[in-house]
Amino acid sequence: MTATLEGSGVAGAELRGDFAISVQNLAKHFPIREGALQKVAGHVRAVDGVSFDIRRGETVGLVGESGCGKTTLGRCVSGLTDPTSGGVYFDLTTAERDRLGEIFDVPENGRNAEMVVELEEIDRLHRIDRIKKQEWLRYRRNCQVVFQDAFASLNPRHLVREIVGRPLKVHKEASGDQLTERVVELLERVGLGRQHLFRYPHQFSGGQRQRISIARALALDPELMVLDEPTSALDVSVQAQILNLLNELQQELGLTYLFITHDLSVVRHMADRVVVMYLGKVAESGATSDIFEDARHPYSHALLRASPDVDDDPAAALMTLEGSVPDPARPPQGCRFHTRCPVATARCGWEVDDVVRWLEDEPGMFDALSDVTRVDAFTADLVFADESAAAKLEAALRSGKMPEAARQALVEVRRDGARTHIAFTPVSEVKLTRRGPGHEAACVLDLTLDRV
Amino acid sequence: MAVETASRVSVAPLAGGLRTRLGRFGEISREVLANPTTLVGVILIVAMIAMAAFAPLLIEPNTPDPYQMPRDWGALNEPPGTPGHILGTTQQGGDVLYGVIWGARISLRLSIIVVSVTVLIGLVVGSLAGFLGGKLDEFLMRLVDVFLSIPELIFALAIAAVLGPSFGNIILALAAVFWVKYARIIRGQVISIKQNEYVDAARVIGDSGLRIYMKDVLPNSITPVVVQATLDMGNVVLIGATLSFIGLAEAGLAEWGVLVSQGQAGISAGRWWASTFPGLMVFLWALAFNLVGDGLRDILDPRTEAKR
Amino acid sequence: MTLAQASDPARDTASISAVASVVDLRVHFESKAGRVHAVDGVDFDIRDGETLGLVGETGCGKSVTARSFLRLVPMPPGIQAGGSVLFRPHHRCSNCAGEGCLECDGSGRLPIECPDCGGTGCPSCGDTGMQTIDLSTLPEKELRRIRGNRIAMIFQDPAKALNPALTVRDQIAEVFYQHRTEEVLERAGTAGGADLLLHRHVNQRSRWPERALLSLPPLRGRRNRVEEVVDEMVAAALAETQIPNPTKVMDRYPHELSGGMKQRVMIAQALACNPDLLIADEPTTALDVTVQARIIELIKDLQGRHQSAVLYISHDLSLVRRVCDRVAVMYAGRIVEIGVTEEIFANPLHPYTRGLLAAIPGRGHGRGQLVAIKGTVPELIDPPPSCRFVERCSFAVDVCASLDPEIEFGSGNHGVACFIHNPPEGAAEVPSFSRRTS
Amino acid sequence: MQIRDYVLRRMMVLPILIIGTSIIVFTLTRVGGSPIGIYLSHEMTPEEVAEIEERYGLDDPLPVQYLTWAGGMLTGDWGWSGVAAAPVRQVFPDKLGATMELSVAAAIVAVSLGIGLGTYGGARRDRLPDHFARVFSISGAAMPIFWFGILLLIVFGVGLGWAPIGRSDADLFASIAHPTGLYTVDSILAGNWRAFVDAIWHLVLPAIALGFGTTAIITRMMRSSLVETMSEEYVDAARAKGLPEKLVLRRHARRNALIPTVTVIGLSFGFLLQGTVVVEIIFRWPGLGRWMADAVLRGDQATIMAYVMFTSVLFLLVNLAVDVMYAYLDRRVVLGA
Repeated sequence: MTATLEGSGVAGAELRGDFAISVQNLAKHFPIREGALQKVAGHVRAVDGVSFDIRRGETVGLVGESGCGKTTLGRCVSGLTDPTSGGVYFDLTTAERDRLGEIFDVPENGRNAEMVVELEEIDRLHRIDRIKKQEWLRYRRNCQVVFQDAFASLNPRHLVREIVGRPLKVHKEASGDQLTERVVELLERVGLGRQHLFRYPHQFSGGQRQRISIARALALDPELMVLDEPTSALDVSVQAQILNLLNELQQELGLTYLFITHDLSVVRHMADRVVVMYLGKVAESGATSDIFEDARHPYSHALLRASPDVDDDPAAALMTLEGSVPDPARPPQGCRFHTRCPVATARCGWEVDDVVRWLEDEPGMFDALSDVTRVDAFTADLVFADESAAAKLEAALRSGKMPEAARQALVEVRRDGARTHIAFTPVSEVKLTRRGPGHEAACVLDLTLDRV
Repeated sequence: MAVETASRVSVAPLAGGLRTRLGRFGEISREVLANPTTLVGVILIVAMIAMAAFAPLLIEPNTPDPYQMPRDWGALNEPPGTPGHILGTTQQGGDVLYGVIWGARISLRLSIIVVSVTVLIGLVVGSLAGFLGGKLDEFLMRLVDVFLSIPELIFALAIAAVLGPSFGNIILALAAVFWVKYARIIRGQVISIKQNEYVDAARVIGDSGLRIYMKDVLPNSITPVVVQATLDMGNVVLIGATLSFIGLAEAGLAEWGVLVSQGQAGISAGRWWASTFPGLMVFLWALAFNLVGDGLRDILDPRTEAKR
Repeated sequence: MTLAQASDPARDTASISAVASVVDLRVHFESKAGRVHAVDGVDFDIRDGETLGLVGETGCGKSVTARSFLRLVPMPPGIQAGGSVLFRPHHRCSNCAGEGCLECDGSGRLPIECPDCGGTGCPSCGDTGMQTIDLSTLPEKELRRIRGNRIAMIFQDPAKALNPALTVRDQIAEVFYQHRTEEVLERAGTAGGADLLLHRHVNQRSRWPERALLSLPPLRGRRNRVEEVVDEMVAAALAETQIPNPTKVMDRYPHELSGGMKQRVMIAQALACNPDLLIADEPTTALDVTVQARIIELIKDLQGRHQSAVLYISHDLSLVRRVCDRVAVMYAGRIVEIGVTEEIFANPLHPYTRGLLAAIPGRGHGRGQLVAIKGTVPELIDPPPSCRFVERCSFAVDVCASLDPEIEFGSGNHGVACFIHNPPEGAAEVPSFSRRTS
Repeated sequence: MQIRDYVLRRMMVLPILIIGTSIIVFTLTRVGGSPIGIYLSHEMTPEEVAEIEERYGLDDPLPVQYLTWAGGMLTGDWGWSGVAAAPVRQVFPDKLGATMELSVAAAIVAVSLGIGLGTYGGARRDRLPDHFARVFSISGAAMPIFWFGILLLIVFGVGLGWAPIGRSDADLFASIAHPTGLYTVDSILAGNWRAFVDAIWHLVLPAIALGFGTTAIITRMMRSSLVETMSEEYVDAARAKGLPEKLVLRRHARRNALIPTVTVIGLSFGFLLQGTVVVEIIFRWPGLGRWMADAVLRGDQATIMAYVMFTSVLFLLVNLAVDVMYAYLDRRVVLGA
């Protein structure tokens, strides 16, 4: 690393505190509009209460399938999207962070006045969407993003010099020849060179474009980089080049990475710690080795067993999950994974929606369903068009057609003609619990899942 | 660390940014000229604009007002080929060739004024609506919808009728009608370009909204406007001539639509020329810009442009 | 034993029972910059009932090769510059009526005898004695009888490959109407072709006046019967892919289904006519891992039951390792290595295959120690006669840049196109894995 | 979103658009000076003028005048047409019949020809039929209707000697009842073969002149949309199923290509409506368009206002219908909206 690059920061521009950032209770809901008047009919809970910290210099891998909210979370961290509640904090001391955690553990209506004042105080000083402009600019410089699609993230009408030099220009750090020289340094840093200065993005291959993207992100000498699927559009051989480059940069510049990906082999290779997300929630988080060798959440386990790895025994069948990911606008009660979980128990949050989902897959049954009157998520009357359908449901709820765990959770089934009353044991949301040093999982069971 | 070599995929390095820019422009113009139909359009446009620009040199201007048809009372209804009147004369002894040439000048003026004014208005309105969004967007787009709910010729006809018959009013009427399209195009473009990751990338480096708009959003939104403006250079003349054909321009103006209208009376008597030549000019004018606009649309298509 | 000793001339020996053979296939594309040699001399066989993986990176020509089977490469700009794709159709084993017996190796199907020689072997069937169809020159009309019937295809992105304006039922029904006309009529009890109108309807040749007639009372009943039969067939096809509640899914439009569900519909459609060969072009690339796992297990399961041969195209080596019996590695329009899956993974011979395997992040690599292949894929415009990998190869010597290595087969039918294993005669310097040159 | 909701939403916007249009039309006429200008003469004293203005409510504040006028439009009092020397409402139906006959004929020709030609060209990309479709569509879009109509007159009237001008032989139709106002339909209903032939005879040239541009627009859209659809993967997938090319084109490509074309058909209806003004002048067709042109030249504001309002409401309704059809054809649009 050259002296110019290192000395480029304005005095005091680096991040302070014990963590690079701390995500606390973050939620982002997108409204769904419906009907002729486009009224808000519900919310897609893209991210629904997520907390984790990123320590300085480490790589945190954020994994999950499409729609789990990892990209939205990444956008919140990079300040591109404002969260609905909770937030992204920086410059926190350990004490402040612990206090924040304590406050957020108390539900919003249960907090006392002192807590509210305290939270307000911390928010004003540390939450990225609440802080003063000056502070925000400091965060802005220190948190840069590398996007998935390098082609889409480079303005097609700008030359490489303009693209990579733009952050320097915006922050008035260089201009003219000096800017060009700084850009050349950055380009060389990522394995490109002076000959690439005056070209347009479309004149490069995918890997080269991602290098340009990285060079731009490096320009302001940031501390934290959000890497949003930086290699998923690339071929393996080129992916290896980019991953090596990222590792090298991290070692030399002491960068902190939030690495968002769906590719488990990449995350295992890159991350120190892993956060596994499912339907807007953290299912499990912990050191990479903990997650990969001692997964405690059935979802992380399934994810691992479903992704083929070259080093695994090819004869072993891949693990498959039943059903599909539920609608994030109506996330399941209890544990969000219980609808597909192979080891679900009666305590996992069985509810009326599970019965409705089951009816959908049963020939003729869903069409016979005319109305669902809910008392709450766990208790409802299902009204059918004819009595036989209601009887069929009643029989099914008592037989092996429904999962054993669901039947155990069922406290009441009462049929009155074409109307079936059902009630499940109410269950509250499953919280993350400690499974080991720095290892947490949101599962009611305490399993060692390799034996599942 | 493995380094990707300057691969054979990319073109040979060029000396500087300026040349690369010119290269891009050059590439587009090369493609324009490579397509035979577009080439025909370009040639037609160049010829007609030259005709408009050099009108005083091609045929002596009428005094005092060169935009009025000269009257040769000694040669009424002469057929084409008459000495001094190659394309014949009108009922009032106007030289058809004069009308054809000076009509080009009027048409050029009309199309340049209307297109530049409407593009400008559309750009401002569309950008405000698209970039700022919210209630303003809602209001402006409803306004645009209202304007679009009257067919453009009829709208222009009504406006011109209210303002009174004159060619200046035709220009006003067309300007009042044509901006709407641009506002709509720009707004749609701005909204879609705003979603691009490079706009997010610019936000991440801390650039301001206005600069993002000027550097990232606007330049990438402009292509369909260029295409539409090219097409409208023709369309404006088409509708303008239609309005003057209906009778909303001053009688005796050396304008194609007026001439066709005047020539109409002699058709049953077999005097076809007074309408045919000026009408042909309107057709060629509109055709030329349509050919080029259509060609540009294909060439500037983002799907093909990305590959270049 | 050195490879040279065991090498077999030109082709892999097991071609006798191949359901399809690609012979020196060359597909080029005309572009402004010149002629792109997308597929440039590809040779391989797909054996009966096997799953052959075709792996390679973006632009290596694997999809073009796959599409060439059904002649789906648009021409122009594509040009079939040479070679052919041979296909040997099968019919149901008469001994066991498709149940699987000793006669047919349990597959329930047997190759059709060559009509020219009656199975004794002649030039037209390449001495195999089996009916051999050259798909590259087959008249369009006969090709259509093979498409979707004997050879079917699954596309990469089911969201794009399903028509958004038609229901799932309509799209699958088309296959039955097209290839199972007689069966449909028979099961509807209207066989014999006496009812021309109905026949035309089932054959999808009816125009609106005929359809209007068919919806009127005298004919309506019979038409409805036909539709019921087709509904049953569609439901059965869907049920085979483990779609819950097929009769409900049938009436849906593609956009109403999840990605995994859409891909199952594609699979149901492809397997509807029990094809001899299934071409799967990156069938799980657009899907999430857990869904991908299900689709893969499903394809494996169905392949086991139908005993169709599968050409599985993918860029993901770890996936191919699980799914395929044999693997062919493609690079820049050529096959550089081909062999039994475990052989390829345990003992990769081509520097490119080695590079690819080393580039996958796995347990074996320390952080930042992936072995990347330098550079990028060359552009395939009028390539010079050299090894296509020469620019990125760490072991390349002069001869690699001036001569084009042919694929040669060693023990266990493991073929590789590299001078390290098959040094050219009279070369001044021979490349070797023991010496890095760059 | 449900299709029903989508349609409802569109219908809710409709009144807003109509009110907006009416405000524009009203403002326009008031900008252009006194709406009774046509009835005033130089001999009138200012007192007389003021008296007339008072009688017609022209001294009221503008909003009141607007409401009076808008109320009149709604209740059927559309004012007095100076050009026709009769109440606008009284003359309107007759003229409307003439214009409708002309536009419907042109629309039928344009839609069927446009879709046919576009499909024919688009399916044979970069071959002769395609080049023909392209040239046709571009020249059609560039064609001034007034000139094309005159050319038709010159060629068929002056050159070949058969130039039916006007709507039809008045004597023939004097004896026929006019339940629909469309001469072709009326003559069929009356069973008068000679009248029918005459009506068609008079209709052909104006309908061609009017429909040419619209045909071109539809052809262009259909062609480019089909070319795009033909490159979709599901078209390849349909081929991979073994469907004959005809069926691939008909069921998979054309059907989807029609979806965007439908919108253009709706929009080109405006093109057709405005074309009637010019075509009716040239062919002396006694319809709304010619009436409007006369009104414009003579400052007959009641007629102008009524015509513009009527045309735009008609145009809006057609586009609403088109949007609804679009929603049914492509359910994804509605879901994404």
